[in-house]
Amino acid sequence: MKNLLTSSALCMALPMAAWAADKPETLKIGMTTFLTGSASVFGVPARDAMDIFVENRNAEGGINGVPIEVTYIDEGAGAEALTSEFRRMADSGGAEVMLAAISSGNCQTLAPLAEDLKVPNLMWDCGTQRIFEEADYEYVFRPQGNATSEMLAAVAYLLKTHPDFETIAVVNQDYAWGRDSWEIFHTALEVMKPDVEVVGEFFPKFGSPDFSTEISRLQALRPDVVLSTSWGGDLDTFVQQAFQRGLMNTSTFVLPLAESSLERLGNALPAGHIIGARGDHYFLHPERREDEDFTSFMAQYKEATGGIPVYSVFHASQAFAALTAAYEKAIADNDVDWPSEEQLLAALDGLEFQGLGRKLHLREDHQGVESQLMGTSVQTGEYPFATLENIMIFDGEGLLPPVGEESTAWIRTLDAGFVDSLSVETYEN
Amino acid sequence: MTDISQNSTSSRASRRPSARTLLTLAGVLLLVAVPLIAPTMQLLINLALAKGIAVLGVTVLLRAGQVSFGHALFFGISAYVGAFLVASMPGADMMLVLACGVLGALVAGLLVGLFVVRYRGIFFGMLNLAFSMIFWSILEKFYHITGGADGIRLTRPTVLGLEMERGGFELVIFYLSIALMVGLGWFTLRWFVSPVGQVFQTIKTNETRLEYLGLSPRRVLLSGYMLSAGLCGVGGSLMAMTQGVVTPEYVWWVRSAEMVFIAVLGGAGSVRGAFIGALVYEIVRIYASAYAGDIWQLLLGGFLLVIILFAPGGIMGIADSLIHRKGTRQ
Amino acid sequence: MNLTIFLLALFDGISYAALVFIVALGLTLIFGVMRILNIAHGSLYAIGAYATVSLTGFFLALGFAPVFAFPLMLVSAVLVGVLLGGPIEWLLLRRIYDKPEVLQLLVTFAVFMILEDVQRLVWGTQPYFQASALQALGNVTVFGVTYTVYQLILLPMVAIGLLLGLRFFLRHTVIGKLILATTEDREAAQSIGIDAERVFLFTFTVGAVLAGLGGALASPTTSILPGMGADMIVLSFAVVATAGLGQIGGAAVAALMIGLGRSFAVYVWPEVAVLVPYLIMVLVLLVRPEGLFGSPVARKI
Amino acid sequence: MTAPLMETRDLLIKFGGVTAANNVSMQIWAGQNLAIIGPNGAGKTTFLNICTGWLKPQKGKVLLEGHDITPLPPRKIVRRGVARAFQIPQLFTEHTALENLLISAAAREGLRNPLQNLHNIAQRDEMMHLLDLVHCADVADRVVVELSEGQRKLIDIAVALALKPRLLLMDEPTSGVASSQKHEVMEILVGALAEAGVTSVFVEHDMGIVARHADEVAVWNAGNVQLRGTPDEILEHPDVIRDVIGEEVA
Repeated sequence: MKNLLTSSALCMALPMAAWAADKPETLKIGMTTFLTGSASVFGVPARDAMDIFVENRNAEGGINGVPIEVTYIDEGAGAEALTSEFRRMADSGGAEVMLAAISSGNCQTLAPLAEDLKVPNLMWDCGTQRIFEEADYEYVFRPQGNATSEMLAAVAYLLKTHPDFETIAVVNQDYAWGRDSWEIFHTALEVMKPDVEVVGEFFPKFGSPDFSTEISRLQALRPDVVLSTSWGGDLDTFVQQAFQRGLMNTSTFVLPLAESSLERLGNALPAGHIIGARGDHYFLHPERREDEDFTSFMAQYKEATGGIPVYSVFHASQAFAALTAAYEKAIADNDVDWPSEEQLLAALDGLEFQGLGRKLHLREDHQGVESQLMGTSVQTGEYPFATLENIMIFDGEGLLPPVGEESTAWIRTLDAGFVDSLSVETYEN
Repeated sequence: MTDISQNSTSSRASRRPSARTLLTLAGVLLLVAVPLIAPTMQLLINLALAKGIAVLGVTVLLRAGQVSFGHALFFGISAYVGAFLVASMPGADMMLVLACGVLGALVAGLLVGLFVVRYRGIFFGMLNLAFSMIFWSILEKFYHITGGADGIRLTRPTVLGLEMERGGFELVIFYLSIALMVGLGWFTLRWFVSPVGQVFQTIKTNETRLEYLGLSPRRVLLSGYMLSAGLCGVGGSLMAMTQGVVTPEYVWWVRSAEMVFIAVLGGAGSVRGAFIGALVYEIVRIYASAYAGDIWQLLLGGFLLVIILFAPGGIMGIADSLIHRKGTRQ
Repeated sequence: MNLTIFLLALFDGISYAALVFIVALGLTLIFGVMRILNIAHGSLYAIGAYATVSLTGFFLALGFAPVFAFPLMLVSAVLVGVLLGGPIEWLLLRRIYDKPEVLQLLVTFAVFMILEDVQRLVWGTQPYFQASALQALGNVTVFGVTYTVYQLILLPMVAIGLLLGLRFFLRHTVIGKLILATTEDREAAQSIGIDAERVFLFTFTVGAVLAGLGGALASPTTSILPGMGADMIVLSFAVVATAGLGQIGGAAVAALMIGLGRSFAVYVWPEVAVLVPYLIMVLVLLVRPEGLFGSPVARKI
Repeated sequence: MTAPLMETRDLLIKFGGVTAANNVSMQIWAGQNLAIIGPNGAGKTTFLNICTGWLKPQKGKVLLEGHDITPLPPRKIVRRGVARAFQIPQLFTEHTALENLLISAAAREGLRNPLQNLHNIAQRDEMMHLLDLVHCADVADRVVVELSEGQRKLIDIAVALALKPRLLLMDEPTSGVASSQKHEVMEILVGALAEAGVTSVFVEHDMGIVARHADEVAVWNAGNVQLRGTPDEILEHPDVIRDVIGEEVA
């Protein structure tokens, strides 16, 4: 009880002056991630990575001498606990910037809340495109791509590698991400390959432990292609159970988020399936794997966690890079010790930054333009799990609708020629 | 369902122990002062009060010896009615949202009630659970209508036509919650000792005699069931407006069990116990997860075991024994 | 709804019904004898699954053959029964038999809350997956539909074996008769010298073993996550209430109805699949207020 | 001749082979005080159950002032002025003696004001008087579960009386009452019933009570009304002595 009172007093003392703010003792950041539940296989690596980024940065004196301190909120505690904790941290906890969230559902809840609380919020991992298309935000930014760019890259790669498939079925998680991603993928497919027949649409519960009924159905339907944008524990369970029932020999799986499960799936992911990474995120990134900062982080991460980084780590790196770049830009542009909130927001507009992948920049609608990496799974034996070959990296610009336009409406204006119009680099592995 | 409720009939009509009234008054005044002395606690207490009013609904049923493991159904219905209303009528007023929510809960209470009042004991509890699970499944699966697992946002309603800022709105809804707590608490206390309330409590002891007094036990239970559904509706609506988001979580069976847990923790059958239980529950939940590394369920479970094994009268039971032991009167 | 889909729905339904029955069996046995609906049954189920996955993982790492997973399932089920079931009855439930039903229910709910956190503390939150037992038995193709032997043959056989075994045990062994007598009328049983407390301890432990066994058998078919206990227990309530409380045979029929209802719903109207078990429960109780096999208690005056 | 207050025609009730009532036709006349005697298990309580709608006969009808009330549930029959006291007292065990009566009075008057305290209803004095009538005024504020069997029996009757019925059906009213007080209690009870013009029917085993307080006696045996007449005629009748009283004496 006592320390709560003191921290609220501290919050009163923070003047929100229009000009410069005086340097705070520490830069308090609140970050929501999944620490419990099936999605923790996803949220925990991101937290570990963020700890490393903060540690490295604080070792170099933080931002203009101010050390960074990140507090984590568990998205697994459910929407209610999340909103109250987010509100408490942004309001009385003294957090200057929030990084929320992983789940699209939580992003849709917390974005308006951040706007309400007038706290800058970076949507560091959720992908639903609706947020910026349904309303424009002053305090909310997304330092990564969105469902539209990811799904279009997946469709493009699928059409380039399997131009003549006929039937498709979808097994997506039943919440914002699962529903939105299927709507975009489906619309793109109808426009670019109208003759494809959708033979089954299944939306099992988020965090469902058992997919046997859906797999039985797929066995009966025998689709050429099975799409699943599920991720974390759900994707692991789905692929392992499908592999057991021999479904992976009869259908080609398109798994736009499977990069995050490669290590855990081990040999349960055979060769020949299309794998995505929600951006140009791959621990053997063809263009970045020789760079010094990339390899040193890989070593540091492996030593800290014993595993390879997955795309949530790359997204965490991009959010951290955007955060630090914004503060540095605001400090430089306004020649102050520490930027006020308005100055920070100004710096974030059109910001250019680079995490572990290629360079990115934020458009005027605060949406990040991120390149998309797709590949095909192969069991080379070099690693105890599948790696990627026939890798294609699509440039982010072409995959997003013009600012202010709604995704599915824009996609309906496209045609089969869209796939070849994209600028793409191909790598053997 | 043998006797568990605190024998409130023993505190006869007129001579209510003054010590208890004073303490209650002091408690309410303390709550009223919260936004001034401990603003960070305001949100937490507001949620606890909303939950307390819902728990009061469960306490009403406990007085008839019946336990429902599905009363989160009415809590959730009221919340979702409010959310749909604000979604379709953005400028809706707060009181309208509350009224429509409670109306939705009462209608649901009637429809479900007509069916479940035919049952008693474990079957009554399980059937309520079944209805709440049916509603939960609908909320989870019919994504395009109910927003599925992510639920729906309940944007801030207006207050008497005024578009309120966040801080202002939270103060208004905080004091509305306190007013409803006092009002509904007072009404429930009076209802318990009124003829209709006393007849309702005979469901626990002798339905045969009730039938032979010319009354239908089912209709008597239904009247109490509707009151409990309405109270849960008020709680649900307040919670939804405070949280700003409604999710199927509102109706999950663990939340119904939680309400029974809080009712017994506070003191089964006690009106004050419902609110005190809710406050203790929320405080332990928030601070345990903040400081004890997310084992709040373990702590609360252990706390409940201690209460049931050593102080079945709950917190109010303990409080009463303290009052009487140093009691000044006779 | 061609033949393949019908068969698939049938197989899904049967394998699911077998699993739910094994868990509900323990629940209905405990309720039949002790009039306590054990909410913590769900946690015992989950811990049975976690224990099996840990044990199997440990022994497989030592190089044991996958077939060893089966005896390990029994080991973890017994461990759950003895290490958790026994103490719960002996330390907690024994002190509240005289207390009202709602307090007994809440004690099991408190234990449920405690065990849910204990699971997280011991096994963490990441999903476990250990399907070696299922893989060891391979698949079978019936009328052109491939299904796992484990789910289609082993689970139903275990379920039927448990049903007949328990029925035989209750009707034809001394302890079984003692249990039935205590169920019928506890006071009368005590008056003729039956030590009700030992009967309760034995019954609750057997019920907990069955919960653990349910979890152990389920572990290869699903990934083990926090919260699986809460999902399974609310489903077992539906089975037990539909059958009529304490009705062992009835639980088998109810489990089959709910299992098939749910699996066929997936093919007809997927959104409703989650809803079906509770819809069946409400409809059955509408027609027969004491459950399919429950007997109405006439009120004597 | 006006219709009897309550009449049964050709009642047939079978319980798993046992015929509790075999084509029983019986009349209860307004203002009388009828005792029903007969060996245990002859179906006397079952007869009361049928008359008050708790059980439905396989065949036959129950009429109240000529109206057929056979299909009605007990509560509807009670609303037409029939009240009942039970062999096993049916009371609200967590309420006090006075509250049991107040609840009965409130049920009669209709439960209107949800904010008025039960103890402040208009009928409070009337209920205290009724308690006094059955010698239980001293335990008015004691919870009924703490009272003696006899006191609970009397309160059970008082609760029925509180409904101001036209017909009161009682099942062994004085069993459990100290034998010294039996006659005194019956005296007051019959007096109060007569004063209020209430017809009463009571199942009774104590022949002394029957002789002194019943103005007519019906003998119930093997599911039928064997004999009916004034106490003197019935109590000396050889068959009654053999089947009913003989059984008592031996």
